[in-house]
Amino acid sequence: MPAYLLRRLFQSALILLGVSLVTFILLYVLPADPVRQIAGRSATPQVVENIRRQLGLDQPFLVQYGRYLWGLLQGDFGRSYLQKTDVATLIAARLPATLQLMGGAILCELVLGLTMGIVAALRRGRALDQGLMIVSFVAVSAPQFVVSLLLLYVFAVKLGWFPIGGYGTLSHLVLPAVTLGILGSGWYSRMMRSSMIDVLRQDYIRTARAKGLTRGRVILRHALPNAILPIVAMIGIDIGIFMGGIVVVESVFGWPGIGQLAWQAIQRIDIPIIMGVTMVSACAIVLGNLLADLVAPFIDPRIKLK
Amino acid sequence: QDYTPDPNARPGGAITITYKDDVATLDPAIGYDWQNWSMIKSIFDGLMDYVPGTTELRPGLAEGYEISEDGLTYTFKLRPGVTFHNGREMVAEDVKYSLDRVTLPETQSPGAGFFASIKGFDAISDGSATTLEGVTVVDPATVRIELSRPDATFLHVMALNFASVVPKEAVEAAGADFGKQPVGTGAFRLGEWTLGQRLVFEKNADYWRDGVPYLDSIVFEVGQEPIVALLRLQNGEVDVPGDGIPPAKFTEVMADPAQAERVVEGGQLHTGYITLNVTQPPFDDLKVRQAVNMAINKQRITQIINGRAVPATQPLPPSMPGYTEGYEGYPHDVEKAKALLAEAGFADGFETELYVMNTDPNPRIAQAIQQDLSQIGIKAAIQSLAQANVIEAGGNGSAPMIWSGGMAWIADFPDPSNFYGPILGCAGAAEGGWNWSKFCDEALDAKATEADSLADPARAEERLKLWSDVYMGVMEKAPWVPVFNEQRYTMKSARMGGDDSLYVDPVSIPVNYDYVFVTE
Amino acid sequence: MTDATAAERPVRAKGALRRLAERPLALFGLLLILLVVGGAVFAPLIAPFDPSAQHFDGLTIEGAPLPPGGAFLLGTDLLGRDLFSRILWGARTSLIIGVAANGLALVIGTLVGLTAGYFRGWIGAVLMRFTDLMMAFPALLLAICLAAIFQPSLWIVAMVIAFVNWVQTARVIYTETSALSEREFIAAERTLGAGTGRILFRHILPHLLPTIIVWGTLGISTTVLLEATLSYLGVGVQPPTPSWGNIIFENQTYFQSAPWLVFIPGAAILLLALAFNLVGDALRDVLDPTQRGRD
Amino acid sequence: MSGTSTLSGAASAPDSGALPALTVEGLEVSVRTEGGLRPLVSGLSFTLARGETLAIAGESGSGKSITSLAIMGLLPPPAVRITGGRIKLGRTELTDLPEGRMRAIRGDRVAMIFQEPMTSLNPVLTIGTQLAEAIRAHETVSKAEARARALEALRSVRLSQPERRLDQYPHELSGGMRQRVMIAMALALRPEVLIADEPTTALDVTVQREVLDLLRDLQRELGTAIILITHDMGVVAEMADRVIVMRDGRMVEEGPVRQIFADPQADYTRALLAAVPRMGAGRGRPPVEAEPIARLSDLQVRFDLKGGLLGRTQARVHAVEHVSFDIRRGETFALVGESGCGKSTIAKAMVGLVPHEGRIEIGGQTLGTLDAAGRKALRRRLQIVFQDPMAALDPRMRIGDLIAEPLVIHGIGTPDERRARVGDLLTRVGLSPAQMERYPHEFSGGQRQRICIARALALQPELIIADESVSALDVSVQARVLDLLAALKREFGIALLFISHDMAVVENVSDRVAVMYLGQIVEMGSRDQVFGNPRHPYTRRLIEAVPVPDPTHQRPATPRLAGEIPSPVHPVGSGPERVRLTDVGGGHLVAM
Ligand SMILES: Nc1ncnc2c1ncn2[C@@H]1O[C@H](COP(=O)(O)OP(=O)(O)OP(=O)(O)O)[C@@H](O)[C@H]1O
Ligand SMILES: Nc1ncnc2c1ncn2[C@@H]1O[C@H](COP(=O)(O)OP(=O)(O)OP(=O)(O)O)[C@@H](O)[C@H]1O
Ligand SMILES: [Mg+2]
Ligand SMILES: [Mg+2]
Ligand code: NI
Repeated sequence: MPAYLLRRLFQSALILLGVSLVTFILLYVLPADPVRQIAGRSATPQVVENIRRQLGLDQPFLVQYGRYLWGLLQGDFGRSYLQKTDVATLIAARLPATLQLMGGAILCELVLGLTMGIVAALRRGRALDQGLMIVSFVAVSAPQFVVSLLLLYVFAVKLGWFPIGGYGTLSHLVLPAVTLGILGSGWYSRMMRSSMIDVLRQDYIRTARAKGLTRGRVILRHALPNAILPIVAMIGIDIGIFMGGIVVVESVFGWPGIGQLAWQAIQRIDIPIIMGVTMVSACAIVLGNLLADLVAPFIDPRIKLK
Repeated sequence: QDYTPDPNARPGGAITITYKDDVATLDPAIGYDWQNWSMIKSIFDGLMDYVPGTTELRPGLAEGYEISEDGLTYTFKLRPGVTFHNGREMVAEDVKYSLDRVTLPETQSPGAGFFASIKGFDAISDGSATTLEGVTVVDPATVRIELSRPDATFLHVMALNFASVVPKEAVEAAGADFGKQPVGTGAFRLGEWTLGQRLVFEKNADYWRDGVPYLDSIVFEVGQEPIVALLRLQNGEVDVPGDGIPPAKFTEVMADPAQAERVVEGGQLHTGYITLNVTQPPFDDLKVRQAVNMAINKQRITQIINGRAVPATQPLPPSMPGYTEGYEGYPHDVEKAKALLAEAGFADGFETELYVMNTDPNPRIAQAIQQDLSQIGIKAAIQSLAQANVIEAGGNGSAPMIWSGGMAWIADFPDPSNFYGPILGCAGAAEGGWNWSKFCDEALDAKATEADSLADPARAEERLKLWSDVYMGVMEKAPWVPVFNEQRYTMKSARMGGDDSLYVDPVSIPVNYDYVFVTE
Repeated sequence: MTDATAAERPVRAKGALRRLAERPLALFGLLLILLVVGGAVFAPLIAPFDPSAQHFDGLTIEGAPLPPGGAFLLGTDLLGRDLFSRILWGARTSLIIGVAANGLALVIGTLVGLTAGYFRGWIGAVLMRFTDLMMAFPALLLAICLAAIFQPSLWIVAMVIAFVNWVQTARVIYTETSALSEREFIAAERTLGAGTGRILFRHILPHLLPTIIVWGTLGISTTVLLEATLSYLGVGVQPPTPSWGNIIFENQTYFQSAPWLVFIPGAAILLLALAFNLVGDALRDVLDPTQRGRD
Repeated sequence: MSGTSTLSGAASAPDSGALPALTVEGLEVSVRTEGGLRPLVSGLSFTLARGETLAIAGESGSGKSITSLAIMGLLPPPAVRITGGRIKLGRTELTDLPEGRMRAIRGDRVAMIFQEPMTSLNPVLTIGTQLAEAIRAHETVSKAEARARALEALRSVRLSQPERRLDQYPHELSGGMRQRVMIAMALALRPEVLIADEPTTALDVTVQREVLDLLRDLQRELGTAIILITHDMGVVAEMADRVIVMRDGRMVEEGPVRQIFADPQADYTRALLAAVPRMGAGRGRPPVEAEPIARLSDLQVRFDLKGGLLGRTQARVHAVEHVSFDIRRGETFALVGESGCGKSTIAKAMVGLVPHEGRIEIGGQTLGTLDAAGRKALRRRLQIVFQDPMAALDPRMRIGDLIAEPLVIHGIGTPDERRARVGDLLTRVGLSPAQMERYPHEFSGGQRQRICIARALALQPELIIADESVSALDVSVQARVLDLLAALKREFGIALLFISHDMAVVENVSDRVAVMYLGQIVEMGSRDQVFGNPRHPYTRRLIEAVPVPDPTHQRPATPRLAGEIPSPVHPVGSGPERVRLTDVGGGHLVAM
C-alpha cells in the first residue's frame, strides 16, 4: 500500500508538472497581452515597457516558466498582476468556501442521483422510471444560470426559507449545494440506473433473495456496492467538472469561491491567478482520482492496487 | 464655489452596496477600474477634488494653489491639521513621496503616464532618477510642482486617484500589500476586508471636512450577480446595487412606478463608438468611413439597449466641456452611404470584421451594427472575444473595426483633452496603443497641444473652442462612428437620502459615498 | 435431437432494427431525431425568416422582444429576430456539436479506455496517465485557451469540445474494461485463439454499450451547453450564427421577462437529448439478450 | 439403501395422514417469447412429505431448475412466469403470496442451493457476511453469535480453515469451496424444505460423500424435507426416498426409489438407468501406446497472497507442485482429486492463462517460447472446456455465433459452411440446430456445458482439456457426450485430459489416471492399475466414496473425516513436503 501510494504520489507530481507546463504554454501563446491590461488605457509606451520588465514578461519562455516552477516549489504562486496580492493568499481565502460547496454539492448529487438511479432501476420501464429519466435529462440539459436563479427566486425571495445568497452558515450553503446537486444528479442517476440494472440480474442477487433478505438489504447491501463501482470513479472525475462549472452557481449565490476568482482572472488574463487556480484544481482532481482508486478495492475486493 | 451639503442630512447608519466583481486593490496608485475608483476616492484625498455631483474642480488637501504666469509652476498650500487614518499629520513631504511613488516604475502604476508633464518624469520612468525633479517641498505646508510643458489639465490630474497622498510609513509597512491595507486621509477608513466576500468602510471621525461623511459605515458585498443584487434590493437587503440595474430587469423596474421613483438618471462622461482602422483598406478611404458613419442606425441601437443612452454625434459626450452644441453629426442615410461606397469603388460592398467584447449587451449591439452595415453591402463578421483579446487586436492594429462597448471611454477627468490623446492622437496610434483607429493627424495633434498649453483659467473659453475644433476635425476625417452616450441609472433603496446628483456623480460611480446618507 | 424445445423452428431472430421499431418510445425518439435533423437540413426552406434578420416590428418601442404568437411564431429575441427561424438554423450548429463532437469524444474516449483497460501494462499506464493529465485540467479553461488560440469557428469548436470531453468517458470505460477482461469468457475467447482486436471489439465492446449509451446521450446536452459557454466567452461560434446553446446564454438573464427565449431552446436541447436517450435505451435493451421478452 | 437412511428414509415414506411439507399441483411455468408463451414446465404435480427426500432426475433442460425456482418464487424476471397450478408449503399457498411474506419464508422455511457456484455468491461481500446475514435475516441474534453460527456452518461443510474463510471473498475460493459455502448458507437456518439443485455436482467425491451425509444428518435431526435435483443416479439411489423423473418439462415417472431402480416403467427411465456409469463396469482396454501430445515436466504454479501494510507477498498458494506427466496421442488421461487440489490450475497453465514454472510441451512445442502466430496455431491443437459454463460463454452472443467463433477466428469455411458445421456440432452434443439463435442464459446448466463442448470440438483439436465437463450433465447426455468424445477420439485421434471428481465416469472413460492431492500427484498409472489396485490411501478413499447407483446397496459405514483439511497455502519460503513417486510395477507410480 504505501509503496503503491508513493508511486501514485510521484505520478501525481508528474501530472501536476505536466499541467503546469501545458497551461503555461497555453497562456503564453494566448493572443492577448497581460501587460496592456495592467497598464490600462492612459499608459505611455514607457510605462508599459516598465511594467513588462518588472513582471519579467520580457524574458524568454523557458526563463519565465523556470522561475514560476522554482517559486511553486517554494510554495510561492506568484503575485496577481491586477490585484497585486499573493495568489496563494487569494486562493487560500476562497478555497474553504469552494471546498464546502463542493462537499455539499457532491453529497446532494450522490443522494439525489443515486436514489433516483436506484428507484428507476427498480421500477424499470414503468411510469416512474420514465419520469425520473425526464427529470435527469432536465437536470443535465438545464442552463445553470437559470436553474440557480429560479431556485434562488423561489426558495429565498418568495418563500424566504434561505438567505438570498451569501456565505457563512449552513443555511447559506443549502441552496447553492442543492442547485449544483440537482444539476449534477442527472449524470449519477443515469449511471446508477444503468449499473444497477446490470447488477440486479446477477445470480448472487437471486441467492440473496433466496436467503429471505429484505428487499432493502438485497438492494443496499448486495446490489449497491456492486453497482456503485463505476460511480466511485465518477466522483473523481466529477471534481474536475465541478471546478469548471462552479462559476455560475457561485456568482448567482454570491458564494466567495475559487470559481469567481478564476473567472475574473480569465477575463483579465491575470496569469498568476489562472495558473494558481489551475494548479489547485488540478491537485484536487488528482487527489480525487487517487482517492477514488484507493477506495475502489474496499468496495470490490477483486480489484488489486498494482 | 464650494458645496453646501443637504440641510436634511443626518449622520449615522450603514448602507450595503453590492458588486459582481471582487475589488482588486485599494492602492490609489494601482486601482484603475470604475468600481474601486470611487472607493479609493473615499479613502484617500488628493490635492484637488471635485464638487460633489458635478465636474467642477475644488481644492482638496490643498487649501489653495497658485499658478505661475507661464503656467509651468504650481504651488499648493496644504490644509493644516489633516491627519492620516493612522493619526499622523499629513505634510508636504507626503505629497512628494506620493507623486514619486506613483511615477516610479517599481510601482507599476497604470496612471504614471498622467504625470508626464511634471519635470523629471522621463528620468524617473527610465530609471535614471528615483525622485521627481519637479516636485519640491518648500515647507511642511507647501509643495511646489514644476512642469516641463504647460498643461491645462494639470489640476484635474492632481484630482486623480493616482495623485492621492499616502503616508510613507504605512506603505512601507504594508509592503506590496498596501492595496489591501490602505491608509489615507479620506472620509472613510478600511475597517474589514474579507477577501472575495466583503469590505467594510468605517467613518473617519477625524475627517478634515466638517460634517461629512454622514454614514457610519459602508458594507461592500462582492461576488454578486446584478440580477440577484436587484432582488436583494427589492427585498430591502441592499441599498445600492453597484453594477446598476441589469438590462434584463430594466423595463420591468421602470414600468413599476414605486421602483422607477427610486431610479436616478443622469449623464455620464461616456461615449460608445466604432473604430475604423484608417491604415487598412478599405477604411483608409475617407468615403468608406463616411459611408459607415451614415449607415449606422443609432436610434435603433439605443432602442435595443432599452433607451438607456442617447445617440451620439461626436466623440465628446454632451456633459463634457468642449462639446460642440448644434452639431448634427452624420445623418442616418442609407442611400447616401451606398452612393459614397460606390464612389469609393465598393458598389458591391466588401467583407470585413467587427471586434467586440463578449459581455452583454455588446455582442448584441455588434449584431445591430452588423445588420446596419449589411444594408449598404458591407459584410462584417463578428469577432466576439474576451476583453483582453479585443484590446490586443486593437492595439496591434489587426482589427478593422471595433465596437468599443465594455472597454469604452469613461473619462478619467472631466476635460475634453481626456478623449483625445491616447485614443485619437498620434501617440496612441503606435503599436500597442489604445488608438484603435490608428488615426494620426499631425495638424489636429498640434491643435490639441496648443489647446492644452492654454493653462490660464482665464482663457478657458478659448481652450474649449480649440478642443471643439479638434473634435470637429476628427469628425471630418471620420475615424470613428460615435454611436451613443450611455446614461447612468442608479437605483437606491427607499431610505437613501441626498441629492439625486450624488447618485449620478460623474466622477464617483455609483454614488458619492461621502455625502449620501440614510433617512431612518 | 431430443430437447425440451426441439419444436422451435429455426427462425433467424428478427433484426435489431425491427425490434427497435416495435417499441413505441423508441419510435417516438427516432421520430424526434428525424424531426430535428429534418428541421436542420431543410431550415432554408422551412424557416419563415432569415435567422439573422432584425425586424423593425420585432421589438416593442421600449426595445422589448415579442412573445410567441402573432407574426413571429415563437416570438422574437432581443434584437427583434424571429426565434423560430433561429431555432431551426440553430439545430444545425447544435447537431454538429451534440452529435458529431460528442460522438467523436465518445469514440476517442472508448478507444483509449478500452485499450488501456485491456492491455494494462505500460500501454495502459501511458494512456491512463495521459488521461489523468487531461483530466487534471479544468476542462473549461482548456477549451477557452484552445478556442482562443485557434480562430473560433464551428468545426474548431467541435474539435475542441471533442478534445476535452473524451477524458471522462475514457476513465469510465477503462474501469469497466479492466473488470470485464478478468471475466472467464474472455479467457475462454483467448484460448480459442481470438486476436486482441476481436476480443476488444466483438466481446468487450458490446458489454460496454450501456455505459457508452448513457455517456453519449448525456453528453449531448452537456456538449451543446459547453458550446454555448464557449460562445458566451467569445470563443465559440460567432454571432449571429444561432445555436440552441447560445440562444439560451445570450438571453438567460431575461428568463423572467422573456421566458420563451430561454425555455424554448432549452426544451429543444432537452428533447434532442431525450430522443437520443429513448433510442439509446431501446437499443441497449434490444442488443442485450437477457432483456428480451420485456416490453 | 444406505445404513443411515433406514432410520428416517423408510419411516418417512408417504405418510398419507400427515400434512405434506410441500404440495405442487398442476404447475405450469412458461416463458414469454417472440412467438408467444412457451411452456417450460407443465402439469407437474407432486407432494413432499416431512422428512422425506424427493429426488428429481431427468435430462438436462427438462425443467428441474425452473421448478425449484418456481417454488422459491425466484423465477427469472421478466420473461419466465408461473402460468398455472399451485404450490403450497405446508398450509401456506405460495403461488400468490405477496413478496413480503414470501421473503419471510425464503431461507427460513425453504432454502435453496443453486447450481452455479461461481456466480451465486456476491463478489464484494465476505463469506462470513453472506452467511451471517442469512441467519440474521430470520433470527434475532447478535452479530457475534451469527458469526459463530456461520463458522459452525462452514465447519459442518468441512471447508478448510473455516475461520479464515469467514473473512475471505468468493473469488479467493475454488469452485468446490464456493459450493460448500452455498450449502452452508442453505443449511444454516435448518429449513423445513431444502431444495438442492445439483448440490454436489461441483464437489469431489469425498466432499460429496460428506455433504450427502450432512444432508442426511440434518434431515434426521430436523425432519427437513429435501428436494434433491441431481443427474447422478448414484446419489439418487443413496439419498432419495422417492424419485420423479422429468423430461421436456413433464413428469414421466414417479415412484419409490427402489421401485424405480428395480422396475422402471417409462422407456425414458429405463434408458436413463442404462446410461448410468457404474464402478467396475469399465472394460479392460489395452493401454494406448503412442508418442505424447502433451508433456508436462516439473510444473509449478503458485499464487502470491499479498497483505499487510507493505503489500508484500506474505504467503503463497502452492496450487500445483512439481507435477509431471505425459498425455499420449489418442488417450484419455484423467486427473482426479479433491476440490482445490489444483486440477483446474494445471488446465489453465496448459492453455497459458496462468503463468507457470517448469515446462509444458504441446506437440513438441514448448509453451512460452512461441510467438503470436505460434500460439494461435497451438490453439487449433489444444482446446479447453471450462468448469463453469455460464461464465465461459459471452452472454451477449447467440450460441450459434459462439460455437462458430473458433471457426471464424481461424478463418475456416464460408458462413454457410460454418452454419452447417455448427448445426452438426449442436446435434452431436445433443442440442438442436434450431437453438442456434438463442442466448446462453436461455439454457439450462447442462445445456450450456454442451455448448462449451461443441465450441471446443469445432476446431477438431488434437487435445481437449475437459475440466469437469460432464459433471453437470445428466447421465443420458453424459453418456452421449462421453460416447461422442470417444467417437471423436477414435475418429481423429483426439487426446483428452479429463478432469473430474466423478470416479465412476473416470473409470469408464480413462486410459490412464493421475490422482492429485494438494497440488501434487500421489498416484498415477493405467486405469486398471489405479482402480484395480489402488495403492495410495487417498485413492482408496476416493473410490470408496463413490455413490453406488443401487438403492439396495449397503454401503460400509466409513469413518467420518475429522480434523483440518490441509491447506495449500504456505508462508513465503516454506512449501509443502515434496512427495516421491515410486514405480510399483508397470508404470504404476505411487507416492510413498
Ligand atoms: N430465462 C430463460 N428464458 C427462456 N428459457 C429458459 C430460461 N431459463 C431456462 N430456460 C429453458 O427452460 C428449460 C428448463 O431449464 P432448467 O434450467 O429448468 O433445466 P434443468 O432441468 O435444470 O437442466 P440442468 O440439469 O441442465 O440444469 C430449458 O429448455 C431452458 O432452455
Ligand atoms: N487466482 C488465484 N489466486 C489465489 N489462489 C488461487 C487462484 N486460483 C486458484 N487459487 C487456489 O489454488 C488452489 C487450486 O485451485 P484450482 O481451481 O486449481 O482447484 P481445482 O482442483 O480445480 O478444484 P475444484 O475441483 O474445486 O475446481 C485452490 O486452493 C485455490 O484457492
Ligand atoms: Mg438446472
Ligand atoms: Mg477446478
Ligand atoms: Ni457429479
